[in-house]
Amino acid sequence: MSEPILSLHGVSRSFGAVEVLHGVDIALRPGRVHALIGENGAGKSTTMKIMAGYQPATSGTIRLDGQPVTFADMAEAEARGIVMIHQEFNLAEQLTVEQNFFLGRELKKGWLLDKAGMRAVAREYLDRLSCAAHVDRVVSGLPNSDKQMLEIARALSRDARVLVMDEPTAVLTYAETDILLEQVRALRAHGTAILFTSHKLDEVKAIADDLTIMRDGDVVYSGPAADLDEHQMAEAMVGRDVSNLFPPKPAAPAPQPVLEVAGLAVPGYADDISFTLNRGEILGIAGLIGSGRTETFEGLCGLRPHRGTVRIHGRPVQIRHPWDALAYGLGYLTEDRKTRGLLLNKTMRENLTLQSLGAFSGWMIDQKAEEAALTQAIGAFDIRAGDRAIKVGNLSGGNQQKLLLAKTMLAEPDIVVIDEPTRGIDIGTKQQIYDFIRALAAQGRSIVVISSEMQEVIGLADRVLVMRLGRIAGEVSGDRMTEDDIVRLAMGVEGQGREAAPMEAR
Amino acid sequence: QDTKVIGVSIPAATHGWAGGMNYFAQEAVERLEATYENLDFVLATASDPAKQVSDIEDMLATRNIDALVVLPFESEPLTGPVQGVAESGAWVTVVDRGLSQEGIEDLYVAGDNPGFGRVSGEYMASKLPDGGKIVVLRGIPTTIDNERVEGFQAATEGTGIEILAMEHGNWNRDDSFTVMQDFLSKYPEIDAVWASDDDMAIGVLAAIEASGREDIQFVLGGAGMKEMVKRTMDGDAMIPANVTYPPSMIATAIEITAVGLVSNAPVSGEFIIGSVLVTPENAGQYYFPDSPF
Amino acid sequence: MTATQTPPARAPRRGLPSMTVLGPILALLVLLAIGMFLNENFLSHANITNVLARSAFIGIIAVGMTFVITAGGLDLSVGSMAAFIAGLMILVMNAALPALGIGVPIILLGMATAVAAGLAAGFLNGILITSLGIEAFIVTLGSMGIYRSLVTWLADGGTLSLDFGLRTFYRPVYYDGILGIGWPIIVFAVVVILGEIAMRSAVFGRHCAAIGSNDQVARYSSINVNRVRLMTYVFLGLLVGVATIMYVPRLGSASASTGLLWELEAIAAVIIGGTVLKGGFGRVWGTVIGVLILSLIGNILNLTDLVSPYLNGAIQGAIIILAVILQREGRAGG
Amino acid sequence: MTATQTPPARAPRRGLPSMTVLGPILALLVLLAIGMFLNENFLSHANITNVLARSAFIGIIAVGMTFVITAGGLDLSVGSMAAFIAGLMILVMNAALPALGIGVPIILLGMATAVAAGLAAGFLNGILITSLGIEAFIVTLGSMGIYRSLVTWLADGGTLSLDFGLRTFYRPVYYDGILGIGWPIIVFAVVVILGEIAMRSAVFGRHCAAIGSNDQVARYSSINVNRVRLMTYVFLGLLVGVATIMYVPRLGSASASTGLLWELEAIAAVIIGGTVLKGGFGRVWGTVIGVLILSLIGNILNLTDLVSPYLNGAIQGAIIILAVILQREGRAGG
Ligand SMILES: Nc1ncnc2c1ncn2[C@@H]1O[C@H](COP(=O)(O)OP(=O)(O)OP(=O)(O)O)[C@@H](O)[C@H]1O
Ligand SMILES: Nc1ncnc2c1ncn2[C@@H]1O[C@H](COP(=O)(O)OP(=O)(O)OP(=O)(O)O)[C@@H](O)[C@H]1O
Ligand SMILES: [Mg+2]
Ligand SMILES: [Mg+2]
Repeated sequence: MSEPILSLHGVSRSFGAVEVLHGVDIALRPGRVHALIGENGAGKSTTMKIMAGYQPATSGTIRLDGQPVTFADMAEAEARGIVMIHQEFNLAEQLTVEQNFFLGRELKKGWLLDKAGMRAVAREYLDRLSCAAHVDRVVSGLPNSDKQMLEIARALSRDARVLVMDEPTAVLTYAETDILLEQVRALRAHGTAILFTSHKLDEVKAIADDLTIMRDGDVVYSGPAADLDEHQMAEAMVGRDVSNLFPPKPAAPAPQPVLEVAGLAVPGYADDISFTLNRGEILGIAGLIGSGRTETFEGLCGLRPHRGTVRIHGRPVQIRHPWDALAYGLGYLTEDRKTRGLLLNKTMRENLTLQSLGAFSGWMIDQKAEEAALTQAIGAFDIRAGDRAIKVGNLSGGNQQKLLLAKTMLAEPDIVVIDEPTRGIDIGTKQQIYDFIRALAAQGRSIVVISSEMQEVIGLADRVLVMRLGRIAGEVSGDRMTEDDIVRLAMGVEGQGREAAPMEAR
Repeated sequence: QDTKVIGVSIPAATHGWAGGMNYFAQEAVERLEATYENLDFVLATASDPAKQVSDIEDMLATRNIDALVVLPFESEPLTGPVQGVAESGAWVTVVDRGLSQEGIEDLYVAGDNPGFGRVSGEYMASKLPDGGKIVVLRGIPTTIDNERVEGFQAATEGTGIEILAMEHGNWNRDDSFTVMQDFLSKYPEIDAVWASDDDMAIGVLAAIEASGREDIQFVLGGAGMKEMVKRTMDGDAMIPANVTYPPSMIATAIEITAVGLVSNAPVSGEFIIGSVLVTPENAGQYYFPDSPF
Repeated sequence: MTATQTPPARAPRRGLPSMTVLGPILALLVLLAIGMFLNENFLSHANITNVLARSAFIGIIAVGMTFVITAGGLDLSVGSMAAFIAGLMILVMNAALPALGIGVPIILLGMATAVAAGLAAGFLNGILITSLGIEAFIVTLGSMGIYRSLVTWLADGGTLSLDFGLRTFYRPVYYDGILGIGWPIIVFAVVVILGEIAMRSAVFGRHCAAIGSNDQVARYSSINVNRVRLMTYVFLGLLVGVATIMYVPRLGSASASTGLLWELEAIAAVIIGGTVLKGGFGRVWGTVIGVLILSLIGNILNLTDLVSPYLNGAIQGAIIILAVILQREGRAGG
Repeated sequence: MTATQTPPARAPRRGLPSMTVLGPILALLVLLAIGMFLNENFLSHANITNVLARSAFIGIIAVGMTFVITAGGLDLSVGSMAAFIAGLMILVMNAALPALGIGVPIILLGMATAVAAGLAAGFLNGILITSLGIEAFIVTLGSMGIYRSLVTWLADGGTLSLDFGLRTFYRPVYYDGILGIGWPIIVFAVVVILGEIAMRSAVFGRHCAAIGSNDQVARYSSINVNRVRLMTYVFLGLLVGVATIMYVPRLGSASASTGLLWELEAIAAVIIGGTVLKGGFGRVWGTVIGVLILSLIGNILNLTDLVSPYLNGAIQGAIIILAVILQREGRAGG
């Protein structure tokens, strides 16, 4: 095997008194894809940041081409050919796609910017990823997947010797993921060393040459990826068997409508949405990215202007504002935890109770009760944080997602819409979350799950609505709840669904 | 003999006249401290009435003043606190602006604001015997400014002088420059300008000069800034006169108070420092080349 | 679900408080030491009372400003608003004098006027900022000009004065108190305590911090962002009214120069106290320290004649910067 | 799945410019129409020249302020800084007069002094803000007090005046020009054009916006955040120096009241022009419109006698708010 380009030897890292990495060894080789997997909070992102110079190691050595190095900052690492794509978006929201693409290394024509040139180059790289986002659009208006594609395009354009990618596929669809993996293969062929994390083990299986598995800051497996199958990987990560990912579905009780929606329209995004949600039911919402699922339900929950009639428990209701929704027992969990879900510079306690402060306060907020609720949530959602007083922005991505779930559930909504419940969540926790959602339904709550992961919708939901171009394309349930049927509805190719073939591999 | 402390409380140097007054106050304090070993001075400048009240409270609470010389920012708000000082047994000298209650101060060294306006108005009327169109620049909106303008209006009433417009130039060169430029755009014919203050007169003159207009016969400022008095003395036709309002009145007040305190023969009563018309004939008397103002 | 290694419910480190907490207090102590060194009367009851009482106006306003800034807003109009309310209060009381005579009712009328005008003014600022979505800086810069003009106009360019008899009757509200503690100090203390509780332990304070930190997240957490934001301005308006109630008996008048630059002083106090200008984090007790630091600088400069009075502003500016450096330096270290 | 259902790549709408662009221009046009309606001399060459020339000081400074604000900063000290630089310039020129005599060299010396002092003052502000990490509001509030004090002290409370002969020689720099266009207008125009290019088409402007939008991201993109931020303050200081070079020949003097409240006016102009106060987006041409709107309001109020001069400030405030409402209303609609 070729010599490693970049390697860590016995690297440890502490934040304050908490050590999160305990002597990690990892080596990246040219022309190979190295996958790094592990539970949420295992230390994957931290490892990657150390390799790319974003954070210093507390102890241990980093070797580049066999020589020990210390990077003063990421600029230095980048100058040595190491480029990283962050788990968190690393974009200036008020700037345009092109401005972000070239941020920090703008092309110039004499004294001035070569805008035409930069537009063309940005366009070229985005096209390579089949990303249609316009180069003059302001980034804050882009969907998450386009933001991720922009980050990837930016990294690709840097001619890296080592490319480090932290969960690049978390917000991508299968199709986009395929495009990305295509690019990764091309880079590999070109001799680039690639480090890659994902909680989607099928991707890991499909692309990785080498594999490192981490648990609680330790490396527990290191070797060729081919030696383990997905089950073994999951087991090595979680330390227990996770073969039954989805809880069993109970027999459907007599339908008892809780939420009735008729003719809901969210101008510009969705029209003529009608459906009924029953007590104790989990309703899945499937559809392609951009099919308007998020907007529909944000409209329903009063977060966007909308029209249409909504009945809750048979009573017609007007939901103009998010607090109206909550008053009717309707909760919404956003797909965008960073900018809409959590206050990143506040503690877990403050975030957890933000939506349900009323329940924790008479005249004053009962901080003891809050702490108790946090303890409860940490247990129930398996939130792993070194320190309870940690700022939420310093939690690992998956643990943020768990906290967001806990926050939404703390308001005890009767009806809850969960948009992309398991983005960035490890497989062990996924199983726990699915159990949790099913348990909620069993308690008599009604749940809508919007998800871009086909298996999640099928495995979890009692019934699936498929959306296409802002309308409901159809409903599937029982035996018809198959990937094939859903894809046909989502793509509007009823009856001639062979295009959906690539999915079957999953 | 133990040391006596005199507190001096004046408004901060936010415009030309106040700047001159600040200069004279500091100069008097330095001179008197050097002359009388047993005198100590506390000088505080205030940017608004509330700050001035605080200054006086501090002097009373921490410096045990035996006398206070105060040039009130405004009469009303200062009346109570100065009364407090008087009740504590200290000597009180009030300068320029009277308090709103009579009989508080031991000594009153007064400027004459209505008189300032009246003298200006009378001069204006005498220079324009056949009447004429004038524009007026006012100071910062305050009682002082109101008194001056009222005096001026009273003196010009029925003389054929038409006041085209009045705007606030805030005793500021830049503001008066801007206002005058706009007056010049607005009125095709202006016979004279009452700038009511020499700082404002400077701005007005610059605006007129830049416009190249010939119709304005003269500009009447006020307060006796040395450059302006010099030009009157030299017979500059644009600045034929000035009206005094000497910022040095503060020094006079401090001096009388100090002498009174030291000699144990206090001089009480009222000194009115009237506003005098300065013309080329008598300008020499009012020209102090060493003054900063 | 499986039990996991829950970290012990550790409170934020108990040991030494950090420099962001110690910083402003330290700066205050240094100033106190300097004051004591320069003048033996510095710690006299009279001087301490004076300093505290005169801090009360800015202090009461700054408490309100803490909430506005914490919620990501700003209010430049408070100084002019105070001047306007004072003018209005004086006009109303003078006008009612023939009907009501001197007595408690007319004072109550004046107070009610101030409170009502404060609430209305705060509401106006707030509604423009929240409903029309205009930058707070612009709205309050505009209303700053408007109130300042209005008071000049009400006073006809001069000074509005409370009837003398009335003033004598009203005077004790500033100058008296209970147990030797002046009313302004008592009111200030009450406002601070309520403010600290509201900021730290009430839903309102939590919501302000959430909105200032990220208003999208607040909205998605079902917080009525516009209402909370509006409330901060209304609350500030109310406190400006309260401050004015204390201010009028002190000076008995209002003019165009009343409350000049109070807005800058209040904002500076808030920031010296450790509240973040861009919002998201605020502390009321810090603001109190900020206010005291600013008042003490003025007081100490009056205690001595070390420097030319022309340079007072420079000393003041330098101390403000130093006080904050002390705090930040610590932060970098700790 | 194989395909995503992305809508066709939507460009930011090209058709009609949005209200955020039209808003300030519309407000300006409305003001021009009002001016024309109220006074026939409004559009005279003399009046237009006057308004433009007097806008130049604030305008030149506001261009610099646009960069500072875009990068997420703020500078309250510019007005005092201008006063201080003017004072220093006058002192230096007067002192050099015996040696150099009246002529071009002494003017150049004065200009060099102003530029150097501006750069130094901007550098000082910037270094305190970036290296020590102190809130820009506090640093510049402090230096505002310091410069204002220093000029009062230099002038001994009064006014510093340029030697009369020297002033006569220097005067044309404000009053003359080429082809009937005054020098201040020409310099202003050049500064605006360079500023617009720097903001729109140079790396610097882009980096300012990036830092103001999210300085963490900027840092991760290998931008030297502190250096860019420092540069904005240095650049602003330089422009304050340039503005002062134009200012001194106008009246030949400087005092404690020179440049009073210029900072507020400059910031207001920047924000009226559509730059975001919290940073991340700025436009220089908008600032120019903002400056012109502010100057025109004063000009129009002087040209008419519709309202009591006491109420000028109120009208001014109301128009500022209205100008911005115009712009935001459009945004809400579009
Ligand atoms: N700046 C920080 N301060 C304190 N703790 C931190 C900081 N950054 C990371 N941590 C902690 O380090 C641990 C490892 O985090 P890391 O982000 O590396 O996990 P991860 O493996 O990437 O998890 P995920 O799959 O959820 O992204 C977590 O417990 C996290 O809370
Ligand atoms: N290529 C694009 N160009 C412009 N706007 C787009 C593009 N793709 C999506 N959008 C918009 O971005 C927003 C985000 O849509 P989003 O992808 O979240 O829809 P969705 O159906 O909820 O899908 P998902 O929940 O899987 O993300 C929508 O307003 C959508 O119209
Ligand atoms: Mg991670
Ligand atoms: Mg979505």
